[in-house]
Amino acid sequence: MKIELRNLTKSFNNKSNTINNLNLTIEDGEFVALLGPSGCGKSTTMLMIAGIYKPNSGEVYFDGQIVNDLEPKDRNIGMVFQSYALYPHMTVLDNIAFPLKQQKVAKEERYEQAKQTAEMVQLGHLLDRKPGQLSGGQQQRVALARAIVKKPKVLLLDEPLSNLDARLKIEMREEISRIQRELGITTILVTHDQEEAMTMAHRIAVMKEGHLIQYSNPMELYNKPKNYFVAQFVGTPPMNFLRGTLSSVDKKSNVRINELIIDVTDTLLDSYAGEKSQDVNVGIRPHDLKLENDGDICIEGTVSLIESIGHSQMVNVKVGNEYIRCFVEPNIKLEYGSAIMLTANIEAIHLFDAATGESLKKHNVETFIYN
Amino acid sequence: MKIELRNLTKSFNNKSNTINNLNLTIEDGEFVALLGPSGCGKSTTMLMIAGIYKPNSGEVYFDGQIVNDLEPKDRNIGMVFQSYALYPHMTVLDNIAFPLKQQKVAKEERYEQAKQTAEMVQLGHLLDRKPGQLSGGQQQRVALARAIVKKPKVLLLDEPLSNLDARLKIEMREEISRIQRELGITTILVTHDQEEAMTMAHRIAVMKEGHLIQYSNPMELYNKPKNYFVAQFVGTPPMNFLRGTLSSVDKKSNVRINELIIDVTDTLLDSYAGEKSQDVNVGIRPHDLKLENDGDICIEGTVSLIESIGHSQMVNVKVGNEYIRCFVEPNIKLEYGSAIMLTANIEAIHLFDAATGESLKKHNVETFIYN
Amino acid sequence: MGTVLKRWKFPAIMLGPFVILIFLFFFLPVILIAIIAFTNMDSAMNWTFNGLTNFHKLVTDPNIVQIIKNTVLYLGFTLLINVGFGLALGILTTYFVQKESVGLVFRTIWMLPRISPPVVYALLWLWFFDPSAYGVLNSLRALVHMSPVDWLTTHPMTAIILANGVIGASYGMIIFSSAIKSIPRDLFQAAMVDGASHWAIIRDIIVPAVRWPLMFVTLWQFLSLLTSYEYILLLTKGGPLFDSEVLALYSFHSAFKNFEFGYGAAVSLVLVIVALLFSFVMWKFFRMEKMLGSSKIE
Amino acid sequence: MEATGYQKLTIPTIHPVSKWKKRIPYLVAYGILGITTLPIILMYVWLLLSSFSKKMKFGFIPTSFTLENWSFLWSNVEHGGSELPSIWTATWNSFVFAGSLTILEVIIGIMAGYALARIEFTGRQTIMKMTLLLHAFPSVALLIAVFYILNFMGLFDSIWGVVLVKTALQIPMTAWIVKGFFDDVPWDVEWAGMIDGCSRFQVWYTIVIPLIKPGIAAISIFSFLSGWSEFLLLYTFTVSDNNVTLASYLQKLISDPNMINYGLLSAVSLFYMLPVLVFFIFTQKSLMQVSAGGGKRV
Amino acid sequence: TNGNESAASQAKEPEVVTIKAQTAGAEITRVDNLVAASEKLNKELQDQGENIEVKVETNSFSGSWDDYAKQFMLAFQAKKEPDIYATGHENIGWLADGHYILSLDDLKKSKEYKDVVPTLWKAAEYKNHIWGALQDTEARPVFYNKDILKKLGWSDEQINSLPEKVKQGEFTLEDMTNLAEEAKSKGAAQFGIVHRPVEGPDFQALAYDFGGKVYDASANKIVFDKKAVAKQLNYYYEIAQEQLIPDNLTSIQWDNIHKMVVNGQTLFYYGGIWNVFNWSQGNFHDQLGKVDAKWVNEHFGMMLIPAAEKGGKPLTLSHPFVYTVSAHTKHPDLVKRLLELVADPELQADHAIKTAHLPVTKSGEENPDFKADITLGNVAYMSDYTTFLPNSNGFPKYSKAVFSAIQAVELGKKKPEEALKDLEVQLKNDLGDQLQIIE
Ligand SMILES: Nc1ncnc2c1ncn2[C@@H]1O[C@H](COP(=O)(O)OP(=O)(O)OP(=O)(O)O)[C@@H](O)[C@H]1O
Ligand SMILES: Nc1ncnc2c1ncn2[C@@H]1O[C@H](COP(=O)(O)OP(=O)(O)OP(=O)(O)O)[C@@H](O)[C@H]1O
Ligand SMILES: [Mg+2]
Ligand SMILES: [Mg+2]
Repeated sequence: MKIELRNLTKSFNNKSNTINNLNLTIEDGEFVALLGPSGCGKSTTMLMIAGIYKPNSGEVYFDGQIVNDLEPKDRNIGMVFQSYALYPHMTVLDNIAFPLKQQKVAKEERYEQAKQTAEMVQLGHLLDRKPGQLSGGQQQRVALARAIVKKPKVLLLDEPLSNLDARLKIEMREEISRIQRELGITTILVTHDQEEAMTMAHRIAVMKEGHLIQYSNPMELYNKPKNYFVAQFVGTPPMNFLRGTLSSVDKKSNVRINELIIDVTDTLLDSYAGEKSQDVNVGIRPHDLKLENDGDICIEGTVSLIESIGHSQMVNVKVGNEYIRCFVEPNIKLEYGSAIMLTANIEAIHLFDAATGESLKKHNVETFIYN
Repeated sequence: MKIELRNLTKSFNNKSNTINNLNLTIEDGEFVALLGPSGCGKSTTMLMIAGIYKPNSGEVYFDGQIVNDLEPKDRNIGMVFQSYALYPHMTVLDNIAFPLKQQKVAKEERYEQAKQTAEMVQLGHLLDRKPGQLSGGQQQRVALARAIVKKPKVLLLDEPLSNLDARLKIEMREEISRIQRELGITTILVTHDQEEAMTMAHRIAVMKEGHLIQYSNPMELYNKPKNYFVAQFVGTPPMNFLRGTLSSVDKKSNVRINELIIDVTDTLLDSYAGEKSQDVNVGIRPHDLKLENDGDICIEGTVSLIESIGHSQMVNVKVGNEYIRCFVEPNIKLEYGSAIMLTANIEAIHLFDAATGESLKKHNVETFIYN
Repeated sequence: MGTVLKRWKFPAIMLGPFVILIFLFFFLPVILIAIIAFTNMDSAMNWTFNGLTNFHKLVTDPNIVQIIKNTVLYLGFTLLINVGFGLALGILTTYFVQKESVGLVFRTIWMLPRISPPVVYALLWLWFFDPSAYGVLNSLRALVHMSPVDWLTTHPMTAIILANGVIGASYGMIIFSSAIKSIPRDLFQAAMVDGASHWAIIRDIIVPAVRWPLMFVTLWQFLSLLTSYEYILLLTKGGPLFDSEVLALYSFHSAFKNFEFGYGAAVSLVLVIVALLFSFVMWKFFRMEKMLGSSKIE
Repeated sequence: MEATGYQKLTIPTIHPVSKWKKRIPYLVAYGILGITTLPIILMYVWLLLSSFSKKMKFGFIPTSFTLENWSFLWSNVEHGGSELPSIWTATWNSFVFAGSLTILEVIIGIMAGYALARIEFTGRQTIMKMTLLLHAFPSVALLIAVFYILNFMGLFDSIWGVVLVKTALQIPMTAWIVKGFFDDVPWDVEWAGMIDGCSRFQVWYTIVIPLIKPGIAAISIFSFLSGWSEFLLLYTFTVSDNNVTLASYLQKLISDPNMINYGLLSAVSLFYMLPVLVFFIFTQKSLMQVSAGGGKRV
Repeated sequence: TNGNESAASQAKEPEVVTIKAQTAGAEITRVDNLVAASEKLNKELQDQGENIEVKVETNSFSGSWDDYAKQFMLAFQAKKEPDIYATGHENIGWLADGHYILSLDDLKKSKEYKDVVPTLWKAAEYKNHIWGALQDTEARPVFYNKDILKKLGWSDEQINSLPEKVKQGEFTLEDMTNLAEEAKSKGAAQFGIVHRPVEGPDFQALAYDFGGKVYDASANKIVFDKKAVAKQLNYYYEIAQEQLIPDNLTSIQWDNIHKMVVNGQTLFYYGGIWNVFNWSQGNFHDQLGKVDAKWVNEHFGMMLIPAAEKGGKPLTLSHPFVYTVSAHTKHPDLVKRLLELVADPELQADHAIKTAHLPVTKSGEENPDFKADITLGNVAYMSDYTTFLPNSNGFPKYSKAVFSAIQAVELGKKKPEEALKDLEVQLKNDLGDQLQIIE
């Protein structure tokens, strides 16, 4: 099912719009992740696609057909609610079998399928429990099983794995991906786990305050954030930013960060026609920083915080008055307050207009073709 | 407040124990994370510490005093419930101010503090809303604010950040850590985000089916898992395992994995007195595998799956009939099906008895001293 | 057109039977009564309009002051017992008594008055207040060597208020305990962790959660009491003299003892106007329109 | 410690509390319940005793045991010179009346209550206000007017006419109570139901209704009770003698104040109360087990 | 041939005419007698060659008289009322005014009703028409306790002649009060006098006794005879002040009244002969439980209400029951014939004996079975001293208001003068121009 949102607007009160003129197209069988800060309107968008909320204006199309007035039950959707929304009076098995019951699947068959799905989410031993007797993660898995059991045309997953432990999460991810692929279900996933979004989704839509900010495939989003907001939002740990000034001397542009001057023409900018110097945010991802001194750019700083996360150390480095984060191999011993030299490849640098937030970096015009 | 759990047992029905003879000591001002698979009894443990569930047997001590019969209200606890449990008829502000009201803080003062805390969780603009009008993440932040507003002696956080976006999560983490540190609040955190547990907690308790499996500081847990369960549970992505056989020839022990023979005496094992050969699981963390061929151990395989996660590529490699995962720099081009050679340091290898799951690796006897 | 039909279909089906029933057997009769109030309909059941005669008669009635005084007393105190004690019972039997079966026993006992036939219930109270030394109250007095008192003659209003209060309290009890049962458990847990004492849980969790039934019971019982007279009729018949006659009983006496249907209707109409005023005040006071939240399915 | 914005903590000390101190609120609660409940228990014990004894010493202590008062159970007893109808016929009739009333009222009530709680349409408030205000009319005052309506519809002297009238008189209450319970049902389960393939109507009856079981317990006990004890309407709007109910059976026992047999009256009253008691306990037991809990509520 | 056939089938199956008859209370002989009468009627019809069979459907209402009246009103509007409606005579007023019933003037002339105790017709008359077929009447005597009088030293002879002395006007109301006082002061009885605790006709008997008038039939107005009512109130005030009656008499339950009387706690009791029947049904006596008529006769005497002044006329009040005929009835002629047949002396006597009432015709009183009844035989003469309540629809309001006034003076809440003044205001208010005041 191809889903199109056109000029969708939704407001809960008359003061402001929660969803603001949203346009989004999801191809048939595509897996899209919705990313955005808490409260930006992801759940609301999902609920509009599901048909629970009616948009104040704009249209929702399924396969080119306008469905604004189609009842949720006729949309053939499976959904995991952020709040699970399990039926408290039904057992786990009945909860999972419920969508099938609505499709008038024969009783035996229905329970058979529900049991299989329950096994899939590793709940086979809890079929007779009521939701109130389950742990948080178990409840969430019931919600997941209920969403997929009827093999819907559209799957809406609102943080379906947030309460699962790391191992289970990976297993569930794989299950979801498998079903999605096998059945070609058009899927929308809201998640705060960026790795999840990156690995599972074909495309990622980044939202902010009800607007769509960027919509592209994971790598493009990661490597070519459209603006400052996307850059700082995508990637864990987030991109480091240093304030700098972009200016042009003899047709050669450079960025000055404190004493550091980085030559940016050709490599980064298409051309910089600016006459006056301009404030910019210079972004470098922590993973792009290396503890060497032979890269394109060398940044000097002092170690201010070291955190061990097992496979490496996360180090906060003070550069001028700003802080940046980088990763260091676990076997390297660092001391608080000691000077440190970090290098990065020039390609790893991102430039954003400090005033508008727009990216200034040259991007090859690549269009993502989904297959 | 020092918290001790002694021989704690809890069961919801007469069939099996949800919590089974649990012993756990949390020092005053310590920050402990509870880790474990979904449904292992983390929330139940928390609720027993809070005094909501009464243990079937065993005692809870606060500062050496038995508190089994102390009412929750007298325990001076702040708690984020996994289900949030916000008061639906109160506004955000009233929800947050509620614990202060119970302490008979004057009205003005109470709202003043509640507002500050709301600001801290970035909800300053939503004070007049009812929980039903908030997004999932906003609700969770209200729950968090409510838990910390009264500056309790004990803070119980049951997945307090699961529904927050990456950026906010980091900020909230920092806030929690700061408050915890400043006020010396004894804190227990349940989380499924291992990075969260690793960076925030002084010690981590790993649970499984109501038992405490390992309780040590994060790095020890990561580097010296006590048994197979902890090893495979801790670390994202999880540790790779290959099946092997441990045997002893001429007082020299070695592990054989397919054709690969790894010499393990001295370096890994204290001494191996086994006469007969023994099945073992050999574990190597994905981050410990390098795409070179000059390490202590070389493993050959074929590339079976490549996933891009931004700052690197996650590669599944088929070794014999098993799969292992490793990370590769994003700029290296790999092809599906091509042969690949991975190396690892001998120190990075973990050995577990295939039958009992116990770790066979020699661990320097280090005791963690909390400061 | 189509969308209008679609929008109204569901509410129309759901509310249809309700509205039709009420319209036919409640609304229309009320209109008829309002008309009858301006007639001198009597046993011959003729509709002869007589203007404001009935109302004139009412205001010049020599007993009306006493009746109104009784009505106010009766209403105020009985309502207090009904709602206050009903809520207390609801909380006691569901929140404090944690064993469901024990709570049920208490609730069942409190239901007894309500499920007794009114005559029998009245009989029990008559026995309680019996003027002879064998009455319950009097035998208690006898224990401390006090002479028996004819309670129903000396304190008719107290007796009526008590008897009605006990019945009404069970009404509140059932509704409140059901509502309390519907509160999710984790709210209590959260409140306990937040340091709430029992009193605070009652005030801040239970009462707000049952505010709709609370408000409803208050308003409904107020109106019920205003228009009820059954137990008064059985206990004291409004007597001695007019000492316990209330407006509703007076309306009943006029209509069905004297067969002055017109006058009876006029008395009820006055009752209704009083009720209207009070309900309006309470509607505002409880801020009821706020409780009609908007739909979250669109 | 003394850092930013946080005032210094007063460190609470934990006292080793005795279990008793913790139990004080519960003891007080039980105390209040016990003391207030005692008079009621006494009253009904008296009723029970007087049904089984020939005479009461001091009107209180039974002197001789007899089953005579209960003989109406196996034979048609004579009272005041004429034979009373069979108690079982009366019981059956009461059961049919109360049963159909309960079913009708609960169904229409929860339909309307849902509409009032959960569906947005213009006139919602007006309906709520109207139904409340109608209650301000004393129902006796309406008898005459209702009679005209029933007569017009040809439903006078029909038991179904009375069922409709009774339903109409009570349905506002039911709808109001039930609305409160619907209000507390989380929206998200309703959403989930719709997505899982239910129409709004199906969601209502498969998902929402089971969640307000305590509310249904409350209203069904009240409607059953009121149907069971209904007397006035049946008495006023039916003339044929073939509809004897328990209430009218009881009326036969007390209609002549010169000839009340108190022993028989007690026995019949107890018999009369029994089915409601059973119904009450049954509904409480089966419907008060709430299944709320689990998940986060929206 | 067709006509013949149908005639033949008609001959086989007569046309059934159903007549519905209703009464209230336990005295179901009132309607059962109609069934018996219908058998006679059917025989008569057969003899006359009419192919009609009358069937009487009976029903007995249980509930208050007010409800009984209300039900008839409603049923009449819905055309579901009974053809024959048996009720107290005082209802004739509103029934006739509301055009509910047919006038039955012919009945007075019929042979069955020829020998009706003459004063009784007054009870069925309203606006110069007869509206009801008299069904029964009763006596409301004053019961006196023989045992107590014995304790006071009366001889059997004296005791048994008391009714006669009353009849002659020798024993006055004042004497009765004094005797009651004596019994009480000497401790022979706990109370001197007991009267009914609730509103009822008895109280008006006292007004009549004091020479008062309650109703002006020609003007169809309720009369407020202030002088008589003042005396009436005074009487109750005095017996209360002197504590001859129990405290709070008007709030005592009926069964306790019966217990007081049967157990000999009071010397006098303003009762009704049907009480004898009541006492045989309920366990009122402390030791004996139910007591039969014979026992009652041994322990109680019955007398008229003594005259207010020496030589004056004693009286009683009765409350005849009548059959009224619905204005909607489809068979007025058959109904009337039925009503004639039901006046059969035997049927009357049967009813009278079973329910402790009096027949309305002389031939009924002459019935040997009736005469043989120890209680009834003794009081049959009272019909000649009887008075009635008015048939006006304003009367219930009057009665209620007077009862309230009596209650007020008995409780000592008001002095008789005050009560009288308030009563006047109340009556004016309640009755308006239906009221006529005699100073
Ligand atoms: N009320 C209950 N009745 C019966 N079993 C229960 C009840 N509550 C929890 N359980 C069971 O107890 C076990 C532990 O539950 P608990 O909520 O402590 O798990 P958890 O570790 O918090 O899991 P999660 O990470 O999924 O939240 C689970 O298997 C759960 O099904
Ligand atoms: N019923 C409501 N009334 C008013 N405002 C609402 C309502 N529901 C949601 N909102 C607001 O709309 C905004 C978007 O909410 P939504 O639930 O879509 O956020 P979200 O993107 O899902 O956030 P999260 O990641 O925290 O779940 C939020 O600011 C929220 O406060
Ligand atoms: Mg959301
Ligand atoms: Mg949990």
